[in-house]
Amino acid sequence: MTAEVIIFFVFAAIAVVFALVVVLHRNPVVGALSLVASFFALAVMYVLLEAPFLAALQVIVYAGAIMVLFLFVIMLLNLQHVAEPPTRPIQQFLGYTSCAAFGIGLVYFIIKYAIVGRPAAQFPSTARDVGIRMFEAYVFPFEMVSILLLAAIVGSLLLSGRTGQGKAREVSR
Amino acid sequence: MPILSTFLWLPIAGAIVLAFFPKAAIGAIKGFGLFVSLATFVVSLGVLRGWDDGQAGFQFVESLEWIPQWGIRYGLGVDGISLWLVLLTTFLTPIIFLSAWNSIHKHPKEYVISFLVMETAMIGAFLATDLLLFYIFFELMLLPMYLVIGVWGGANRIYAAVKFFLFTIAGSLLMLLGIIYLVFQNYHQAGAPTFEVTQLYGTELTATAQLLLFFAFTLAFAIKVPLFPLHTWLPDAHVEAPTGGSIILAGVMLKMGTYGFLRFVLPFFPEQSMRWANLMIALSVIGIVYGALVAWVQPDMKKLVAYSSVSHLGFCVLGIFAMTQTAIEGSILQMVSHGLSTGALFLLVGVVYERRHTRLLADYGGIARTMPVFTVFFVIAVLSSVGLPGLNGFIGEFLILAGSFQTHPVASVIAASGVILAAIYLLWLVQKVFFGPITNEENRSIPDIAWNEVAAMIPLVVFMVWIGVHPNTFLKKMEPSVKHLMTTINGPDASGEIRVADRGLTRNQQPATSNSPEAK
Amino acid sequence: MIPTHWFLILSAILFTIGVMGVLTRKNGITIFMSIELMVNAVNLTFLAYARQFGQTHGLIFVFFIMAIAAAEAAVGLAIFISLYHHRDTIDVDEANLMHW
Amino acid sequence: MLNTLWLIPILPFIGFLLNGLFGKRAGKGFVTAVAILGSLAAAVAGTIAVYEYQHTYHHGERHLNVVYEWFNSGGAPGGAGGIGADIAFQLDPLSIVMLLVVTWIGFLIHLYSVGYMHHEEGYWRYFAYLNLFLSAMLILILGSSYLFMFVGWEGVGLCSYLLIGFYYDTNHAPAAGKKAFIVNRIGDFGFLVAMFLMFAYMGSVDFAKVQQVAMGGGISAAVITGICLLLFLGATGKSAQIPLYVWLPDAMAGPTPVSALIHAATMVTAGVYMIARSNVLYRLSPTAMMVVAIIGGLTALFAATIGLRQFDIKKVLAYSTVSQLGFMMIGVGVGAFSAGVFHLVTHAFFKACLFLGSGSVIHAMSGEQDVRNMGGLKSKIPITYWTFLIATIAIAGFPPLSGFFSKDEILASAWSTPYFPGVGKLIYILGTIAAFCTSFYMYRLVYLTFYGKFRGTHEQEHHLHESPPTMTIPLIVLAVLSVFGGLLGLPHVIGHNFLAEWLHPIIPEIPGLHEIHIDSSVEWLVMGLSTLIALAGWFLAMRLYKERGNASDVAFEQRSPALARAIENKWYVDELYAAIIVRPLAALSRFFWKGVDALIDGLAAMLGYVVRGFGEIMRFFQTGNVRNYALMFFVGVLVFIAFFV
Amino acid sequence: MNLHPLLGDNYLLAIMPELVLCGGGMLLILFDAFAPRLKGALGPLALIIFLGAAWSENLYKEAAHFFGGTYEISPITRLFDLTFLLAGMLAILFARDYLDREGIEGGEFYALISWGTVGMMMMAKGLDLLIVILGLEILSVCIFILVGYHRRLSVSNEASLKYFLMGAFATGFILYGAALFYGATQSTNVGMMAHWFAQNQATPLLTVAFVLMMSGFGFKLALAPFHPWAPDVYQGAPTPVAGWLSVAPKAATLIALVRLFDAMEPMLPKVNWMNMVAALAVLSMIVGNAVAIVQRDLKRMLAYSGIAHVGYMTIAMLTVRDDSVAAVSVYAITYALMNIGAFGVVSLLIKNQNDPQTLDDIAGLGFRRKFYGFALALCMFSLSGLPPTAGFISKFYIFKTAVESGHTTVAVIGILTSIVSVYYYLRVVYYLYMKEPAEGHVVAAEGGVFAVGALMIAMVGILWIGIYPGPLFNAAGYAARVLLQQ
Repeated sequence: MTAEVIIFFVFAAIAVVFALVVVLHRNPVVGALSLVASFFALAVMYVLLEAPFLAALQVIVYAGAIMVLFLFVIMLLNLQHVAEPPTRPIQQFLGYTSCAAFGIGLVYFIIKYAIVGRPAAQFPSTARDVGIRMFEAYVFPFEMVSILLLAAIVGSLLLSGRTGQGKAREVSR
Repeated sequence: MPILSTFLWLPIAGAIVLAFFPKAAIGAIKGFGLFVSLATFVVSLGVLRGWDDGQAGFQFVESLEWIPQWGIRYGLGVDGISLWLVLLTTFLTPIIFLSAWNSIHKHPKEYVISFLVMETAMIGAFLATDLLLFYIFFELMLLPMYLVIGVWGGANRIYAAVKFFLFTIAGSLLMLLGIIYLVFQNYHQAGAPTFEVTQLYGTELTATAQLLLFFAFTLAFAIKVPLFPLHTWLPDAHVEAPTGGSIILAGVMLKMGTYGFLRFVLPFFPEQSMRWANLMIALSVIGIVYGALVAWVQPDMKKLVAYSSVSHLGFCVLGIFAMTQTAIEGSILQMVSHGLSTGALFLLVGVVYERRHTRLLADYGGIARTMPVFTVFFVIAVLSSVGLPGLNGFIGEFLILAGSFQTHPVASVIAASGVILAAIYLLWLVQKVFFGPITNEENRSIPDIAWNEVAAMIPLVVFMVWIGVHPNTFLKKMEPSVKHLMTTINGPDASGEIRVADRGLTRNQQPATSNSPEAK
Repeated sequence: MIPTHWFLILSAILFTIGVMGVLTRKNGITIFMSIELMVNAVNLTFLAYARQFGQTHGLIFVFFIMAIAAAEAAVGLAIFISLYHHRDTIDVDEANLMHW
Repeated sequence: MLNTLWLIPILPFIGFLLNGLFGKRAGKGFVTAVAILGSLAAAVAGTIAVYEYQHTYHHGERHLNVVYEWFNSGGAPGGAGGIGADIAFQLDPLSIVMLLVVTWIGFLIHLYSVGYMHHEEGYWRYFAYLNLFLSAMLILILGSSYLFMFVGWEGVGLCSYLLIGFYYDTNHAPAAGKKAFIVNRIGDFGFLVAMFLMFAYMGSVDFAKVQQVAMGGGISAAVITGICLLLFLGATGKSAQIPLYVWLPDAMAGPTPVSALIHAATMVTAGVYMIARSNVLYRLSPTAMMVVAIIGGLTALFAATIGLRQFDIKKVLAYSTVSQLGFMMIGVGVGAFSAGVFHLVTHAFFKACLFLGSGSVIHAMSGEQDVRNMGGLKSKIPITYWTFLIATIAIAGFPPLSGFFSKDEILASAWSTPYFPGVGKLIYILGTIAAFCTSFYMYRLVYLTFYGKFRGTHEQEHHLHESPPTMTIPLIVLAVLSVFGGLLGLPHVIGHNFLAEWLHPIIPEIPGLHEIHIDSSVEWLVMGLSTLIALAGWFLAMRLYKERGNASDVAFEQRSPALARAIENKWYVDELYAAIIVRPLAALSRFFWKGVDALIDGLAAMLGYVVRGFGEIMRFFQTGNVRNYALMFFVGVLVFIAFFV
Repeated sequence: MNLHPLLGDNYLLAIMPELVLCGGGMLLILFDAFAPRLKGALGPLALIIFLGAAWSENLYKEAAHFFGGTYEISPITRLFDLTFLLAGMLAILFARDYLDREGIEGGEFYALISWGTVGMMMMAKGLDLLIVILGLEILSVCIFILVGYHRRLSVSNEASLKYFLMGAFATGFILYGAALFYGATQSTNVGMMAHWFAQNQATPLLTVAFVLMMSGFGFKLALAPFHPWAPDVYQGAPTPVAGWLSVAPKAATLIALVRLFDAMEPMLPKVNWMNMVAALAVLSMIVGNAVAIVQRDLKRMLAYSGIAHVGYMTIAMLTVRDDSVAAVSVYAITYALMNIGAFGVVSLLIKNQNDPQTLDDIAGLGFRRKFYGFALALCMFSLSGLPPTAGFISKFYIFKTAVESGHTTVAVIGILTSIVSVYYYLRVVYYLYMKEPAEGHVVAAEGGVFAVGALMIAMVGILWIGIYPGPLFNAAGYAARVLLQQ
């Protein structure tokens, strides 16, 4: 029962709990914030996995950038007050049950079949190692990510722009 | 210049040229269509000139690489079995254009084009010596026919067109799978992929495979013929189709089925064919009687003629599955004669429909007085279809019946009763339409048959008489091929004699030395 | 040293929770957040295995997934905004012009 | 001529073509010329051919003139033994007899028609048909094989169809024509199947070959009987025997000369000719012969009884024809083929004469056919009367007119047939009764028509007139023939039977079969008896009708109405057929159409509906709600995991 | 020039098409930004760029690996690249007139299509799950945007929303599957995975991984039961985009799957994974055709028919042989021609794009606008697999392959369902030629030279492949053999 184990369980619990909050709480703002918390917990896990660099990245990119983006949008559309109407019970029921089944099955298989035994001796996960690998074999995808992001930017500019007579042309079947 | 390809592609070429004609120039369009089809006919007659009577196999063979990967070739050839059907096709098309000279007012250009395309497809199906090529033409002819029925058809045309298309396509797609499987098996045995019909003969197959393939092919052709339980698309298609459509449908397209039986089913699956011959014969005999009876109670002329086709095609199938040389020759001849006589009947029904816009027997009566010439032609057509000796119908039916009597006496006798029934329903038609006092005032002033219709009828009549009076012209050319077919079915051992003949009913070759079963 | 499959189990649980969110929530943004949750669970799995094998490129995979997630986030949120422009709501159940 | 035998049928055919194509425009003169020439040419050519035959062949040989191979299939190379036949004509004693009778009577009736049909608008059509008939009939009798004969066989059927339906704008005439054709078709069906059997067991349908094979033995009696009976079915159709006689009375709807030519003299006798032609086969199968004889006897009697009470002058003659055909059938049935043919010839003479006479009467009565409205015409149309009377005496069987000898030979042969002696006697009795009826109804007809006082309307009476010479000359000729025709075949007790000898070669000896021998006592007995019978019939008729006209018919009707009506309505046979055959068949057909076809369509349509319905169901999963899609996706994943793990 | 041994020799030439497209996309955006007045020139420019990319395919012909064996250039990739480019060009040609008419012409549109094409190329060439998934994502992002490109339309927006949510969801599954595969095989490189598969046994966990991944790809392919997004998205998307979307991504996904299946080849006999694929195929064929029958909206109908067609293609993949790969690639090209052609004609119908384009809108079109009518009819014939069109030949190829691989049952089902399909394709022809438009409901169809050109390309292609497919078969067969050798 070392410190590591305790940390693991604590933060695992945090991650799971906040994840549940995200899924169950009616208010998107709360959801977003708890998602941030859950991501923090994950960052800790990364540290436990000997990938401090990635942990830092997790905090910065996810908790820092992406979730802020979420919050920003929520505020922009000021959804913080809208209470979500309850969904159809069938959907709910099927959703929960199937998820339960899926989760249980998955966990079972992992316990049963996922490899066990000592992890590899050393895990080159420093920024240096990453950089070297990144610019050797993965240079091409790395460059292509830029296209991905560019496309994303162009797209979000395009889509989020006001459409003027958008509602005017509203037609429903 | 390879003659087969020439007159195979001539119509399509004509159609393409026609596509650039101005919409308005109706006369030019019709004239050009007629010209092209006539040219096709003339060229196709060249086959007779170079014909080698003695040869059993394909003649004028053309074979080019087409899809080498699969061993598919552009293979054309004509033998005694397909010769007359090809000529029938090229012969009927101009007649259609003639007969429809004034009756097509809606989109005449498209009309002519679709018929030209159809002609190529039909000729191709008869000429193809490559299984896939055959299949392509076999299906290609559906599209124009679908359009012809659907665009220029009668009130209920859509239903008829779709029914026609779905029935046929359902059969032929399953056949496609059969083709694939057959070729694949042959590929395994021969080592090289090929779709050449003649090379596919004698592919060894497991019993079950044979069974399934036999039924895949048979279904496709049986629907096309149409054989008894699958015939219901035919009356609708015929009734709704425009005159030309009906003529082609009855005259040529139905023959695709019987031709398919002869060219593919029998030689591909001889054992199965023998095994199921009784079933097929039973169905065809039922078809003969059933079609005739139903025709008898039809209130609609075209329906009546359509059902009569069911009956007559039954004869062809009977002849084919009786599997004696006589019967098969007879059924080939019967295909041609049926094309002529039923084609003529549809043409004439079309003529009178166009003048009175009704096909109900009840609306007519006594028009022999108002359109005498028309009546003469109609009666001639009826007689040839009834099978009056001296006209075409008789020879085919006689050969079929006499030939099948050798192997299936009972069936042939029942089928022979179809001859009586034919007289019943067709004379009934004649009496109701032409004789008796004129009851309906509109019938007092029907213009008699017009020049173009006469021009269309006369060649038909000429050939009816020709076949009736001197059928040897036609039989002699098909004889070697049919003999060869018989050997393909029975194996070389029993060349003249029929394998199914061990039922005690063998015909002795020399009349002088009579040997009846008892004598043996 | 914590055994790898503990992380795997955790990530499985997180993934499932994410799926549950997608299936049971109406608020588009919440749904999207659940998807992000799923993606992070995947990241955890990748990393756990990478550590197990001592390979760097498992790690790099995670980088790329992060980039992908970012891009998706940008586009997705844009779409939600535009949805809001059209309908004054981001309740995805409202988006039912097209059906059957 | 012999090697151009085919000219004989072609000549009238040319006439048909000319009249058929140009007759309408060319006008009556042209039509008449062509038609008459056509028939005359055939007659002359035929006679020449016969003359040449006499001088080229020993009597009885068969002259064969093969024109070309019609069709032949499935045989050995060269066509030997295949299924098919030649276009070939033959000349032998039997066909010579038929040839002469047909052509010359045909010619006479053409002549007669010129006068009789003069006012018809369809003049050209009529003669075209008539010529066509002539050529078809000639093919029938000159054809050298059953198959080629069948061409003529159906051809004459067609012509009778066309001629019966000559007055096409009436209702009954075309119907009668249709009936004739269809009933004949039923017979032809038998003929066809018989030919199939021949091909199957004898390998040919050529008369000579068939005979040869049959006499060669080795073919089971069953097969031969089958062939014979099927052929006889054909004969019952053509020659109007029970059960297929029903068309002949209706056939009277055609013009009278047609009735004379086709339905009395020539076509209807084709069956008799054909059986005589196949005498070898028949003699090999006594069963078949017995059937033929019995049917013949029954028909003779049955038709005669109907003839007793008909009021349409032509109907009476029609039933008498049926009855006489029955006699011929008896003849060929009991094995006296020459006798059958003999009666065929004489009957051709007097029955043609009678029909033409009736035609002349109808002509005079301006269309009236009902004997109840006639009477007392004796003085008005003397020639017609006398010829009619002579023919009546002939048919009634008074010695020494032709009918007496022929009928008498038949009866005698029936009495002393070696094939089935007992039945033979029975048939003799039937025949005798029939003979009595014949004599009775014929005289009844004469008396009703020519004696008593006129019962028609006034303008009819006013129009009464004797027919033009084109009509009377044939009458006279035929009357003369029916007087002296009997000399052809005098019974051996009196004189010499030319016809029997003439025909002898076509009835070859078959080892183990002894021919009919009529000993003179029987001969005398039969002759005497039938004379008495004829007298009795005449006497009775005279007593009933000479003075009292049709009063006695009326009286009879009052006495036993049911019987009277039954006879008047031909024993309700037509009604019977309609009830047990026609209507059920129609009902069945309707069921097939409305029931079975609809069922098949329904099944096909149902497939379509099933697919469609499935589609409709599936499309409701397409709710348009993205979260349902997500759920579907996820459930799908789960299901697959559950399945495949 | 060679910066690093791992990059491989003249790798720049090898990836020139991608570079051209990327650069071209940016160029288009800039052009639009700086010369807003010359919007009309955008289409042609994009076309030139695509042609340039197609030309640059010839710069590097040998089959080789790059970037440390993560990127493959070979005949098959070239074939598929050309397919993508063809699809893109057709889409652009139709879009040119469409956008012009709808007044939403813009550089982004063409740029996104080019970038999406890049994504597809990566999927086709990537030997590393990383690259495949990255390509998939680039493609997906572009599609999200393109679907929602017609911003005025709420249907367009809704479609993009639906596709986005579902797409992201599915991506999650693909990623998780990839992760699990990685966990088992210790690599994301297809080659190494193949190596592992050859030596080890499958575990249920691996099966789960396969199911997850396959479901994700199944979603991209719109295979039932992962299909429901497709009809909505196609209906809502701008019609040319729908056409492009219904073809190109599926082709890319299929080739990626081919690689995977090829890698798993040694494992497959031991596991029942292919049954899942077969099940997907059968379900798609049945559901697609059955539901298409009851559709009146042309685009939805085409969507369902597309579901069925992917089902057909999947049949051929049940056993990865050179023949089956060739069949798939031939079918992909054919399908691109006929389906984009069909969508293209629909895109010419002038009506409020918020409303569905139903069958009634094309009533009598065949005689009103002969060319468009005939083109649509030809596409329909080809889709229903009637000779002498390409549809027939390629369907024949598929079934031939299936039968030869012993999947006769599936083939039979395929045949039966395609009988059903004939019905609704012919119904289009029926509306084209045999039905008069209802009173006052005559929908005009208008297209400029671009659309006509595109239709010409499609028709000529359809007939050419249908009548003389030999060369194409040669190329495809060769490519497939090369692919499967290494």
